[in-house]
Amino acid sequence: MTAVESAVTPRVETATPQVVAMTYREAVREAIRAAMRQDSRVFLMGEDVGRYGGTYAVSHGLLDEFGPERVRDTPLSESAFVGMGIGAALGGMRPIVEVMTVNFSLLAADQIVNGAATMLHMSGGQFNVPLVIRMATGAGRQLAAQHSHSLEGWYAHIPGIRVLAPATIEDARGMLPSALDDPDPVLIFEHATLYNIEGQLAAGAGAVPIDRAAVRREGRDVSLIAYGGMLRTAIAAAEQLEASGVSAEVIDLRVLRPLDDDTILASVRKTHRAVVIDEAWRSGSLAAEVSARIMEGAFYELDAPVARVCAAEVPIPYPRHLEQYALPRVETIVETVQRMTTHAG
Amino acid sequence: MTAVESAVTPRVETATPQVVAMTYREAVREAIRAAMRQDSRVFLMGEDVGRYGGTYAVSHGLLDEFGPERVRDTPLSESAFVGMGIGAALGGMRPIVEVMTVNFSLLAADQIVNGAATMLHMSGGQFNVPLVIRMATGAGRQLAAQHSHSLEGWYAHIPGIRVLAPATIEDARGMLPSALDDPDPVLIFEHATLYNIEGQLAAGAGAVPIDRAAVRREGRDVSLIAYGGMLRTAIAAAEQLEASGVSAEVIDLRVLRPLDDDTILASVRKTHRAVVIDEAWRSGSLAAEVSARIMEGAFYELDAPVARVCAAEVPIPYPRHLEQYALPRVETIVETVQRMTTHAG
Amino acid sequence: MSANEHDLALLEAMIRIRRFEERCADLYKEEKIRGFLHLYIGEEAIAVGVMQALTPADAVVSTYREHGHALARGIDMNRVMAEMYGKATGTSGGRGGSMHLFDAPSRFYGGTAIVGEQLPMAAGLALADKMQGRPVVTACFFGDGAVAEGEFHETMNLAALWRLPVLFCCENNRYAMGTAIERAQSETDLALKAAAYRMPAWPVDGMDVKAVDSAARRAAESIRAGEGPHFIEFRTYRFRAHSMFDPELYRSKDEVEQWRRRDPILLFSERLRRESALDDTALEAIEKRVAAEIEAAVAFAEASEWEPVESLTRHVTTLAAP
Amino acid sequence: MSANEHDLALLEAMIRIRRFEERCADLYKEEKIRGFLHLYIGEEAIAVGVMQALTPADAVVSTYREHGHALARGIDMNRVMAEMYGKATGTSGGRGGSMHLFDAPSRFYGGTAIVGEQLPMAAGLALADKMQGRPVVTACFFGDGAVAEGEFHETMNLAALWRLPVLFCCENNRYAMGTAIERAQSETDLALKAAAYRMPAWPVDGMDVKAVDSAARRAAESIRAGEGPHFIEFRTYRFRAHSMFDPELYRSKDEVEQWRRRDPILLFSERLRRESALDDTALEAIEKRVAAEIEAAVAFAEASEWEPVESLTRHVTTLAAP
Ligand SMILES: Cc1ncc(C[n+]2csc(CCOP(=O)(O)OP(=O)(O)O)c2C)c(N)n1
Ligand SMILES: Cc1ncc(C[n+]2csc(CCOP(=O)(O)OP(=O)(O)O)c2C)c(N)n1
Ligand SMILES: [Mg+2]
Ligand SMILES: [Mg+2]
Repeated sequence: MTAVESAVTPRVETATPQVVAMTYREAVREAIRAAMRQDSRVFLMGEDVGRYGGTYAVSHGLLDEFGPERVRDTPLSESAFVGMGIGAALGGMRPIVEVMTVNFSLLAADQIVNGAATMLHMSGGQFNVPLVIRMATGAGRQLAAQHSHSLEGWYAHIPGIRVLAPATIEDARGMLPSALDDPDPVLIFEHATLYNIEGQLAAGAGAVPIDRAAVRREGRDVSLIAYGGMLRTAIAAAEQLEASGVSAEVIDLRVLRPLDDDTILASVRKTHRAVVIDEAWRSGSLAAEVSARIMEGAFYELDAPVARVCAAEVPIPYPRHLEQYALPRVETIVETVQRMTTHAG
Repeated sequence: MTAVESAVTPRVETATPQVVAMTYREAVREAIRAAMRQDSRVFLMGEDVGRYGGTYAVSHGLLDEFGPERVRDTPLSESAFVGMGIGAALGGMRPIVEVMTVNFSLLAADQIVNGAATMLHMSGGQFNVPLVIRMATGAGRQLAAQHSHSLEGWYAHIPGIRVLAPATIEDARGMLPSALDDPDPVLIFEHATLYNIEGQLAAGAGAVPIDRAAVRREGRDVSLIAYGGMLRTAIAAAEQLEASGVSAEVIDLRVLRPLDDDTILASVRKTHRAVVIDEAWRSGSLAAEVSARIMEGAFYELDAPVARVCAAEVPIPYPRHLEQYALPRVETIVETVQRMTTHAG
Repeated sequence: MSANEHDLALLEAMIRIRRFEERCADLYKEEKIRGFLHLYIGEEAIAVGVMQALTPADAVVSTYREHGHALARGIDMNRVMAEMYGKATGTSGGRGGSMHLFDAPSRFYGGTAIVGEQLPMAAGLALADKMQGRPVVTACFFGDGAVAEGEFHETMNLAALWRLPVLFCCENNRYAMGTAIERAQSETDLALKAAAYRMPAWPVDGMDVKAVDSAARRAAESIRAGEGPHFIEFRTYRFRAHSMFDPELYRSKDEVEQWRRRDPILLFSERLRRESALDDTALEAIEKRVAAEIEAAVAFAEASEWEPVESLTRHVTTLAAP
Repeated sequence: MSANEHDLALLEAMIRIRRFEERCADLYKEEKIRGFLHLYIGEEAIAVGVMQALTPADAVVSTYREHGHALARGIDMNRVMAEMYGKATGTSGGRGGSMHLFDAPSRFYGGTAIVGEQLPMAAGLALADKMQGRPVVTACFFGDGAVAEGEFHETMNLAALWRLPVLFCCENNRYAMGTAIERAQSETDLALKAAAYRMPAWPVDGMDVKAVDSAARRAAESIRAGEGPHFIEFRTYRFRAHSMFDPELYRSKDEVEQWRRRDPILLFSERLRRESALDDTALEAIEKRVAAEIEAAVAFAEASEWEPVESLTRHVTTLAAP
């Protein structure tokens, strides 16, 4: 199942000489292109990354520029090509493996969890695996139960890998080069509804740090903690809350493993209230981990219990109204905050 | 990788006329045997369940009694034989699929998560999947990084399946028949270190409820919440605490999905303190979910933040001293409790 | 029914699927159908031909490109169309959509969106039938792309090893999304690959509905006779894009044109005309019946209710939701 | 070295592995070695023969039954024994144990405990070599049981499709734990299965070290010449239990006895005696050297330190632990 919303090449309408307007999709493509131009060890491998132009058109044009040796279309063999990414990384290359979507990564789960994540430790530090795996994640496009998972929280449970969730144009452009510099396996989750968002990017923008969360919006009364596709929802909720006189701070986790406790706890110590927003199912979500860490690190700072706004615990249904109802919504976040803030008595 | 600690057939030294002494292994075997005798739709399928006698000798003797049609040795094809379990269940059978250990279930993760768990909902309620999947789980036997996972928390994240963790002889004997009566998929996680434990079982013991947690030990000062292989550790800690004057209640979760909030919260409302013990890695563990639920359901009842005692975030190493150090220990639990109880000022 | 009537029925069944999907493509542009939509246009002869060999007791397992299989299996077009819309009256109560058509009465087990995932399930259905002594066949449809997946290998081996009554119907349309079979398979003769598992396997012209029909009958008979699984590679071509999003950068208009000359509906109606078993009036009658049925299906879908949001968590589990 | 010297070296290499593992079995009973222990006894000719075809630049990938491969590859026996103990001086710093021997200098990539998992990694190593223009071979060892896994299928196809320099060494000892190959494979001729992926594949007597040696050389040469992957099915037998826990209910003592008559060490030493290339004194000398090396290895392991618990989380990530 696939969606080439647009196969356009990067538009560089310069807003100001220093700034470039581009989509999230183009930012990821630029990141891959720049890395492949800089380092001959970098190559892209996955289903339909070449001739098709990438399921989400991310790799459109790269085959023409770099050729089939470095932009490798694979058969439908998730376990094998992810495992080959491990081997290629061990062999001195810097593979970027694209698993079309997280839904299909289940077929490669063994290679990631028992393979990539354990190698360095099992070998007593001899063999690190500089592998980057990109996948699209998330719901919201009426793709139903088998194509709407948000399983990045699963992978964030596994020691030995780093898990990233770029939610902005800057991070879409900057996380990949940093991931390629990481000597260990890095998973990058790109929310499928973000590819079309547009934004401004500094002309020379490049690598960004991949160890810290970010405060996307300052606030006093409550901390809204989100990542990936939910960041926009959290910001929208913060804006609505503003109107009703509640000042919400918005934290973008960015790095799902290792979690940046400092940024999370600093915000909660300031606002004394937190709502964690996660598109995954509530039970066993990453939101639970964040809530537990706030419990452990800032319990005595809390004016109210940390709340979670997650997806309903149901395989995501096809019809738009049911799907939207199953996912975290701005209204739900706003209501949750209003219930917990003194303002909304 | 396999361990037939003993291939003995059930000893029925009647302690009292009403009570039978048996091991956890024998209890599971009896559960399978009784189900197969009662219901011709029930059959056992998995790697080495037949001629070999079961990796953990659980199915020893069943091939002789029921023959190769109903005790089916499979090739090493986890994805296929789990998926065939789904099909056989849809076709009117009641398959018990044995995945040798949870470590290998990663190869069948797609069939469980995208297949078994979604079928009923995707089909609008037409096709339920009465499939039972048993697997050994856990560390503690020096089997190193690829054979020591505790991933039951992962599966507890998935709507559409029930997840069980028998920690006692009664549950080893009684959860399987209840799981077979469940019209939907049920995963049963048997901790590999439990197979040799001995206990008394009421002669006629059979099905047990699979929707509630259990209070294994009454206490006043703190709730120790555990499941599976960690229950014994929690009870041992409770006994040590008793000596130092701390009265610990021990909750056995038993059912990892859906979690029994009532029992958990009732205990916390009584003790006002909780420590969640989980053999899985801390980040994204089921312990995080339990902590988050207590935050949401009993925040104002808490005298101290809920604490977690989990495995260190490291692929489990081979040497005994490192493995034991990586896993939750009685001392750690006791210290954690002492830090949080007034008694230990 | 007479041979001639049978032939006309085959033709009508193919036209019915073709027109239904052409309408679906329009409805997609009108945003009545959303999500993914994978058209079967060009491959109709396979679904129609294979279904001739099946009885109501047999089981069918398919992919996300399954509208043709569902209609050929006899599922009410109203309910199929309602499912495309996501209405409560759909085959799956609207929850599944285009990729997840299910129908218990006709033993139609979907509608899977994970390539290759349905193969083990099909083998399991066959195992259940075998263990319960039912002389039925499970027909499992999948594409050439699925052949590269590990689950294909594991299932072929187990099905052959346990001699399960499965009819493996490989719809080789030469592409997996944008990846041509030559770029995906070291051995592009898929029947040869299947034979390596020690099961009867042969290629058939998937553009010739009669060839499909007779091959499927031959295989089904042999399966019912206890000869174990059979594999047929149906050689066909996808006339439309992989899905509604596909810009088709990976193949030439010319290649598509070549194949369109082998359109199964075109070939078969020409043949029937040659045999003067078909004339314009007969064809018009077919088109009229089909058009009317599609109109009715659209009207039914339009008039149908949405599932209320209150029942979102229904069917997560059979008993109380977790 | 002369042909005769080479033969004696082969014999000594096999005896060295045999005696090492016999000692490991004793050490297991003494609880010096814990966890799982899978002995290679009976299969030594394969590891020894194949390694003759490899250069130091080549890569080796193996299973949990890899002591023989590690020793034959030339990894210091002291460090192998220390790893069996779990000592800090072991090949993997003690963290891996018997199933996870690793050695960067000899490009020995383990030591995997998940059946079949190593196949894609081996293909990936070969891909890296090919992309970097290194004329080297990756030898990948796996058992007959692994052939049923989906990863076998996916890897064979990709390796053949991309013509990767992999030598697939299938150690067919006729059992996967307790499951005889007849109960696991619809096609028990594994070379035939491999050939279906369009790669050169043939069976070799795995009990004849010379046959293994020459087959491996032939394959390695052809791989270096750019002929793509090759598959060799080495027909062998496991004399001991699958692991130290296995009660061996699934096979008869008699069957095992039959195979013991084809003990690769027995066969080869008899042959060398016939060719009067070996006599008692020469054999005693070998046994003495081997015994001394093993004694030293045990002493080394015994004397070695344990990794301190403080460094538990070292090597989880290369940079600071999460
Ligand atoms: C496991 C998995 N990987 C990738 C995809 C994305 N995808 C959907 S259809 C498809 C191509 C399948 O090709 P084929 O099996 O030949 O069937 P066709 O679409 O040609 O009918 C791909 C790659 C998927 N749905 N599942
Ligand atoms: C994926 C997976 N499934 C099951 C196991 C348990 N197991 C370990 S070895 C083995 C048998 C493997 O047989 P084979 O590949 O022939 O190798 P051999 O042990 O005979 O050398 C099994 C089933 C495992 N380690 N990994
Ligand atoms: Mg295709
Ligand atoms: Mg074997």
